[in-house]
Amino acid sequence: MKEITEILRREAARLLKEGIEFFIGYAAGSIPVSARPFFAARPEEVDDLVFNTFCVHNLVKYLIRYPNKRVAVVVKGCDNGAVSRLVQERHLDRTKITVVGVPCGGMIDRNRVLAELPPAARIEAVEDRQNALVIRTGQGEHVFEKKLYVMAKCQVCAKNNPASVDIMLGKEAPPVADPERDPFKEVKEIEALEAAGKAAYWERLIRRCLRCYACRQVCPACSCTECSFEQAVPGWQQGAMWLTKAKTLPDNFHYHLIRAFHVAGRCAGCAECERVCPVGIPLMLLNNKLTKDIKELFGEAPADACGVLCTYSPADPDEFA
Amino acid sequence: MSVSKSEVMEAKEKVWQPKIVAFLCNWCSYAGADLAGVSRLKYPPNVRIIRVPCSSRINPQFILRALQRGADGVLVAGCHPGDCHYVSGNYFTRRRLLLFKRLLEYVGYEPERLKVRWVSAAEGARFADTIKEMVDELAYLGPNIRMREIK
Amino acid sequence: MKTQNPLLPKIATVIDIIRETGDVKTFRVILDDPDEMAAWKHEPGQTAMVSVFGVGEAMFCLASTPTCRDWLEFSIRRAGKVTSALHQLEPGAKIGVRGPYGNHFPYREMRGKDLLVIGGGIGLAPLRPLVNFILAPENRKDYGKIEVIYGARSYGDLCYKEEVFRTWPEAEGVTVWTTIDAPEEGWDGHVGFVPAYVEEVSPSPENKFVAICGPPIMIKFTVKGLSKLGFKEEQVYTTLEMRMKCGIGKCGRCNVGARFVCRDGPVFSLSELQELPQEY
Amino acid sequence: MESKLLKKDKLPSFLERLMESSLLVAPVREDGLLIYRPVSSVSEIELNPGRSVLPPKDWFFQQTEAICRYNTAGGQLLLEELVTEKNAVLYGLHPCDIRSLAVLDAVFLAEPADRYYAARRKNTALIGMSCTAGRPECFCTAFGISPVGGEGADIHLTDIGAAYLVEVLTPKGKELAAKYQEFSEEKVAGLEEVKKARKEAIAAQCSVGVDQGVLPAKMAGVFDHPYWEELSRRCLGCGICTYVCPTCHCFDITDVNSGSEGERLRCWDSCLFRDYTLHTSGHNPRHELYQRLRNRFFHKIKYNYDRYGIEGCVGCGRCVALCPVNIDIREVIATVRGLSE
Amino acid sequence: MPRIGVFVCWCGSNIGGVLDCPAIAQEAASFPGVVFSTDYKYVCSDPGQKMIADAVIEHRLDRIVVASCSPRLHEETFRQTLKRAGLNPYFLEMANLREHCSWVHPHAQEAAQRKAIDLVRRAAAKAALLEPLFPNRIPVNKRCLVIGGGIAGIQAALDVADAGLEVVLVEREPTIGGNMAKLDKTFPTLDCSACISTPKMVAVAKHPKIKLYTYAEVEEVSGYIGNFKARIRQKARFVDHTKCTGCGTCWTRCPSSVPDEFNEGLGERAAIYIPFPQAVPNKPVIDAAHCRQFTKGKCGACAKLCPVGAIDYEQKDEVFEIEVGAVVVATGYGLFPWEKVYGEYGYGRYPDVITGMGFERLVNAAGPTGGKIQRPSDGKEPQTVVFIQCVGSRDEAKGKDYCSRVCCMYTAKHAHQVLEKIPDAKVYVFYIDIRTFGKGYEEFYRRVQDEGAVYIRGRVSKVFQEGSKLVVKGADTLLGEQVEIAADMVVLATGVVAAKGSHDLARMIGIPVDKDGFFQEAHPKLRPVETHTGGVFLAGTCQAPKDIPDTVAQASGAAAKVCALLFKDDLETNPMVSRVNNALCAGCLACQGVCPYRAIQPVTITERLPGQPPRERVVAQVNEGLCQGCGACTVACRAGAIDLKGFTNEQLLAEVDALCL
Repeated sequence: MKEITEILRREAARLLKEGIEFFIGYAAGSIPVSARPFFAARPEEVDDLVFNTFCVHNLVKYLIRYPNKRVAVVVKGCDNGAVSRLVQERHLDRTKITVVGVPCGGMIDRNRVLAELPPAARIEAVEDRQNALVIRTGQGEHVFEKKLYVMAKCQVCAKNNPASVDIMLGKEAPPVADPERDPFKEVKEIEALEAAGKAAYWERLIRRCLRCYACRQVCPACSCTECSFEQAVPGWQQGAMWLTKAKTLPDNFHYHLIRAFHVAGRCAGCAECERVCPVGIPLMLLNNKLTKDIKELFGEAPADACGVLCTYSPADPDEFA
Repeated sequence: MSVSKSEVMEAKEKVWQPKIVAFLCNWCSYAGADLAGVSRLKYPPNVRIIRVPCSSRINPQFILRALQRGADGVLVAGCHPGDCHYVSGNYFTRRRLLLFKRLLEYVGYEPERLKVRWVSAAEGARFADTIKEMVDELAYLGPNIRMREIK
Repeated sequence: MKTQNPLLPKIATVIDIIRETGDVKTFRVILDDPDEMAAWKHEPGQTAMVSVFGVGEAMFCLASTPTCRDWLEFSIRRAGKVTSALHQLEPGAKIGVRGPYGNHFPYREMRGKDLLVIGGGIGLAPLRPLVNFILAPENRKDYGKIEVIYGARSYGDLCYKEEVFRTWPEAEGVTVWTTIDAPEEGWDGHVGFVPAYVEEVSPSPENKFVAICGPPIMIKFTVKGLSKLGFKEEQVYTTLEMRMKCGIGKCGRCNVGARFVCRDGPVFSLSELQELPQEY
Repeated sequence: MESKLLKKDKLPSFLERLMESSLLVAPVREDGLLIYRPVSSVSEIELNPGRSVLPPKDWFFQQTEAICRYNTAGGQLLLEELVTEKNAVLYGLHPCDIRSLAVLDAVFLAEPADRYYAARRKNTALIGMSCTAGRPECFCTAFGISPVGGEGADIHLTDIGAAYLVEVLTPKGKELAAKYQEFSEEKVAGLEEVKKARKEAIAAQCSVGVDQGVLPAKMAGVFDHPYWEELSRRCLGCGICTYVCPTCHCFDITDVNSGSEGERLRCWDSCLFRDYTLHTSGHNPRHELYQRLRNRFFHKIKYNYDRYGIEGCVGCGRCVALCPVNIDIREVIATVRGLSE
Repeated sequence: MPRIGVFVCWCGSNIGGVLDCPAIAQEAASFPGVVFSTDYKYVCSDPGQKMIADAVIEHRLDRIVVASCSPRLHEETFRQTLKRAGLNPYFLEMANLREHCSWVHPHAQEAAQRKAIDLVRRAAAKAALLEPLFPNRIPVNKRCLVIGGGIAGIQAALDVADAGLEVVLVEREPTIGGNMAKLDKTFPTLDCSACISTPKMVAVAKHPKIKLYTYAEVEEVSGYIGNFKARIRQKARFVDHTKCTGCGTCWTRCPSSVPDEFNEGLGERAAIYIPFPQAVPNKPVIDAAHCRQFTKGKCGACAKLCPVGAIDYEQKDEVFEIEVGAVVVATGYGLFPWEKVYGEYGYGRYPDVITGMGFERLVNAAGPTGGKIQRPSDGKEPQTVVFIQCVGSRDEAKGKDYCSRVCCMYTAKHAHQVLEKIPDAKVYVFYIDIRTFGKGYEEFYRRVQDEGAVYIRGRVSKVFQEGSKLVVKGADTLLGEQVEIAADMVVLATGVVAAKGSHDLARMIGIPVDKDGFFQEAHPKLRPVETHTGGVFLAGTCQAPKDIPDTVAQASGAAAKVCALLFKDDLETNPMVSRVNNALCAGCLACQGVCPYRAIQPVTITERLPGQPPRERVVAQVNEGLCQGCGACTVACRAGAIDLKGFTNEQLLAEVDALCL
């Protein structure tokens, strides 16, 4: 990690000298076991850049804000899919952006680590050793074996070294995924439930949604200029038309089902939606369900098609005959 | 409150009857439903038809809205694949609804709540049978209460 | 006697609709409950929330003079969802009204002084009650002369023609200048933009208050002109518009700095505005 | 003020007693999330709660509340006011959340008072609870809040080991206490020391220094500083910080129809959403994200103080803990101090 | 609110006999926006329509709901009523109380009554949101493109041109005439194919209204009905036809010889050639693939010999664009490639197993043998000829399950020709069924049997060489016995398949093909010459196998359709098309991908938000001429930036809500 950070700063400084607008990377967070997105605009700012096992954020979404600027962005393997998607959907001019790839050994699931610290323990230091994360609190040292505490997405990650980037930093990271683990395990568990059981499961979770729209704001596939659920277009009542600001069970469901459906076949699996949710709704269980079904039903979408729902094959399965 | 509202209310309280909202494409299925009428085929009066130019016009949000606002079941019907009046519309419908139906079932809707059928302009009987079939299934399932605010 | 609920509108009836311009109608409204109607009091410049149930609620300035106790008037330009719905109404329609809200023109401080009223298009609406309030027999003696400079895109876009062209000019101590942006058939009056016209008329700043309202761009340039003419910021009052939901300083969205336009506004003097961030 | 003792094992029976006469709203853990909601049995309750994910404000200022029901059939208009009046006891509020109610009171009880908030406030008794430890994100002391102070609660509990110190602070508190006889009146020596010690322990964690009343003045000077734009670059523009904030009170009002009937709803809104200040004309006074973000911090730290004489932040640290991109109001405060120097 | 009027029709007892129409009308009066409602015996009758018109005036109605029969029946009627009443015709919404209610629920009157009320509520809810729609008028380019110069293309071109319209005829081969030009005689009348087709070919060449491009291909078709653009590639002939006199010196003296595709490879031609003596144009092209000048870089014989110096080895392909108002696709057919799949017939290894088309050339006086029937192997006259039908037709095993329609008859004709030209020859025909659907066909078939042709019902299981003979093994399913025939020649009735390249052409023009690769007509019964793409018509075997008279008939039908279209000065477009809200459009063009009519294209706009600097960005734009109003794009658009006029999201949601009360 150390050396990656070093190379990262060097590259960032170089690119900034070459005149890019921003170098979008990570800096240390202000709370324990965290990092934060960081926009380096001047060479002298690059010393704040870091890369470590807390850099969970997918920075690609930020690029949409600078359609015509030369910007560099740090991507992990799981963030990378978003780049091609956004280029494909004409939100990005690939020639203007510099994609800086970092090898990823898996990102720590902050919540799970903190949850296992003794209640009210005061964190004094956090140390990142090769395979372990060591947290010293008033009650002593707590050692977390990384591969047990990486985020769920990392445990099934097949692409922890981003492909087709402009600059690749450091040496390839070994695969983090546990080959035994079925990426759709949880989805299948829910599929196995009775209808009533499924409903009970989801209603409890979805009722909790605050409609803060963090999942949408962070999602690189949510690239509409105006979300259909909240269109701030004068005289245009579309947003209010589909659903209201009211936090009701039907509207919450409407929001989440359609959000998932809108990113169907476009979700790159960065799982940011799930990470940012303040009330812990497992949104990837919706996204993965669609990903799984698309695989089973249609296979891969042709590269030219704007997503799997913008194309078809006469040979698609026909359950409706 | 308007007269019919209360009538419908009473009716609901007396004997619950499944309500089906059907989206039919103008060229095949709506014509098929017309043919069922012209042929005087009897089927249960539980279905309410909304006409769309092509099944590919049916936004999954319409279906969800119907299920959340009071429909016990939703029927989507269009031309048979390959016969779409608009060349390829129903192929897209098929993709979208294959996925969306699975999604609905995943969050707890019974499979019978959403039915998709290809009904050609010549298949008046198929339309009538589809409605009969749905009404039986839904009657067995009982009222749809999923994802509604239980006041 | 149940506790007041400020968010619960009073049921009202539209008794008359006057078409002012192509996209402006004046709605004459009475509250259905006679006691509430009798109890209703507002001051020149104040606003109220008008509801079309099923569509929504929006804030409008009261265009009727406080001295009229028989009805309320709102002049409304068709723009968004609520206003469009209002424009579809017909006399007899039921709507909701709550208010009055906000502050008002400092008519007490204005006593004994002259008044310069500058309006553009629908911008005359909040100024109209001020003028009519002063012209009311019981108040007229307390004030000096009134100058009105009023303009719009075309003759068709001038509101309150009856007052602008007859009642006010005929009233004693009142001078009205009107102008339209571009020349047109049958208009022999002045042609040109309001700011320019103000400088042309060049009213004296002596012992005078100014109330100005209209499109932001018009206000911007008129204010420049006024300072040229020697007007001080504290002499000049205008009204702000913000998106509002509650009207009682709770929903948050209409804040400019620490001020809520719905409560502390809509009327501000230029000197007050100087203190506020340019977020309006 | 009278103070009593409540043996820890007696707490459940005390709460049960309260539930006999009124609805009990208490901290409950759902999938690891601590939230406040009405409970049907004491067993559901987290008796010694930490900081909840969502503040208890939702009980007084519901995220979605029906203002009235209307019916416009046949060109008529029928309105029906919808206000809920029911007695409740809110258990387990920490000092920061208790203070947040004072902030909300300033807004909602100011004339003309908000009917819905007022009704719930009037009918709800508050049982506060001193903090036993601070969280990494806590900084209530920055606003002069004592982590063991009960000011604002009707009854306030402080864990002193085997028992709770019970401070009965208001007449409403007296009523509640009266319902329950098992309080022991014995005096325990050195209670004040215990509290003081704990207060200092927690205060020590609160990295943000105390300079009440000074900050608002300092804010004034930094409005136009580029800092806000820089800060906003990583902001997602989501509503988390506003929705988990115990003092945010913005709302929207919308009509929801079904045929000729419908309900007028009041729903939480967020000043970070783009349509929040959008005019019908298309003009948006705070079109840029940095304007909206700046407005929020100014509201918390300055505007609210200017208007009501009380800061809009209580240092609960929820936004710090939950912001997905780690925008930290403590840093903002520190930076403002720096910039204004 | 708009002012809605509701008119409930009894349709005599059709509706009134089951539903209580006055009650429905009374009920409707309470729906939002409804200011007037009534019932009437026959709303579609003149007095009924007058009642609507009067009500519009009397009650200042601006939206009309007619609750009667299916809109598919009377929507247009009532739109006209509204027009006459001074309303926008699209301010109409119908509730289908007859086909969808009274006729199907006579047994459940109470429930049917409730349903009817719901249906009217739905209609009123949509009516309240109806917007005025205005059809556009687009000009029509009065020129027609005919693709394919076979008999279908020729007939269509001549009919359209004779009607006084300009025609551009494009043919891929060096000559027009197509397959018909290869045929010797035509069944059942036995008149010579060339004799009846060549005059038409010449007529085309001479017609002042027809511009003929042979040896040319259509590379792209864009635009829409009335306004197509077509890009055409004129392949290099290396012969300047303006100079060439067609004297023939060159092709008689050309040193290289090539199997002659016009003669089905049974003969040879030179590298510079005309396909056949009556070719139109009657001037040669150089087949660069086989010309020594091109392959070896030296020769130049033709250039040296040409008296007018018309040879131009430097000639390049020319590409140019034309604008037309209508397109007739007449690209004809191909023959089933039997060699690939019919192992039992020897995969084409035996020279004396030929196809029906080959036989046509053999018996043709202009053919390689000057009309004598000789076996390709040794030139001997065959004494025993076996015909095998349904080779690549009605044979699922070989992937073709349809009937090619013409094989039975041309085989009968061939049998007749053998018996006629070779005294006491033996002719056997293996068949599955004999289909003689046409005028005089059955008689001809009987005649051939009387002439001695032996018809054996059954498939041939194997053909193999034995000495100079071809042994044909098969079954006679009528006698239920194996048959084995030692034949001198075997003729396969190969089936008719879609012409090569027709898939690409379909994609290029934007018309669908059926499962067999033939172009899909708009309706199998009632719109057999139209396609789903307005302004594009089909003629001949490119739509399905058919014989000459059917082909010519369809060609004239297509021509009539073209005339009906091009005689209009402009067209009214369907106003129920998609529209884009630029403010919402993110420019991802998901919509473009689902549009079957290529009606959506990206455009760059300059966006001006109040108080913001103008900014350029790409959004989707709908071509109203191309858009057919299916609405597929509205669902593809996640932002809801595309909406369909007449079926807007808002309207459809209102309908859902109205039904779910």
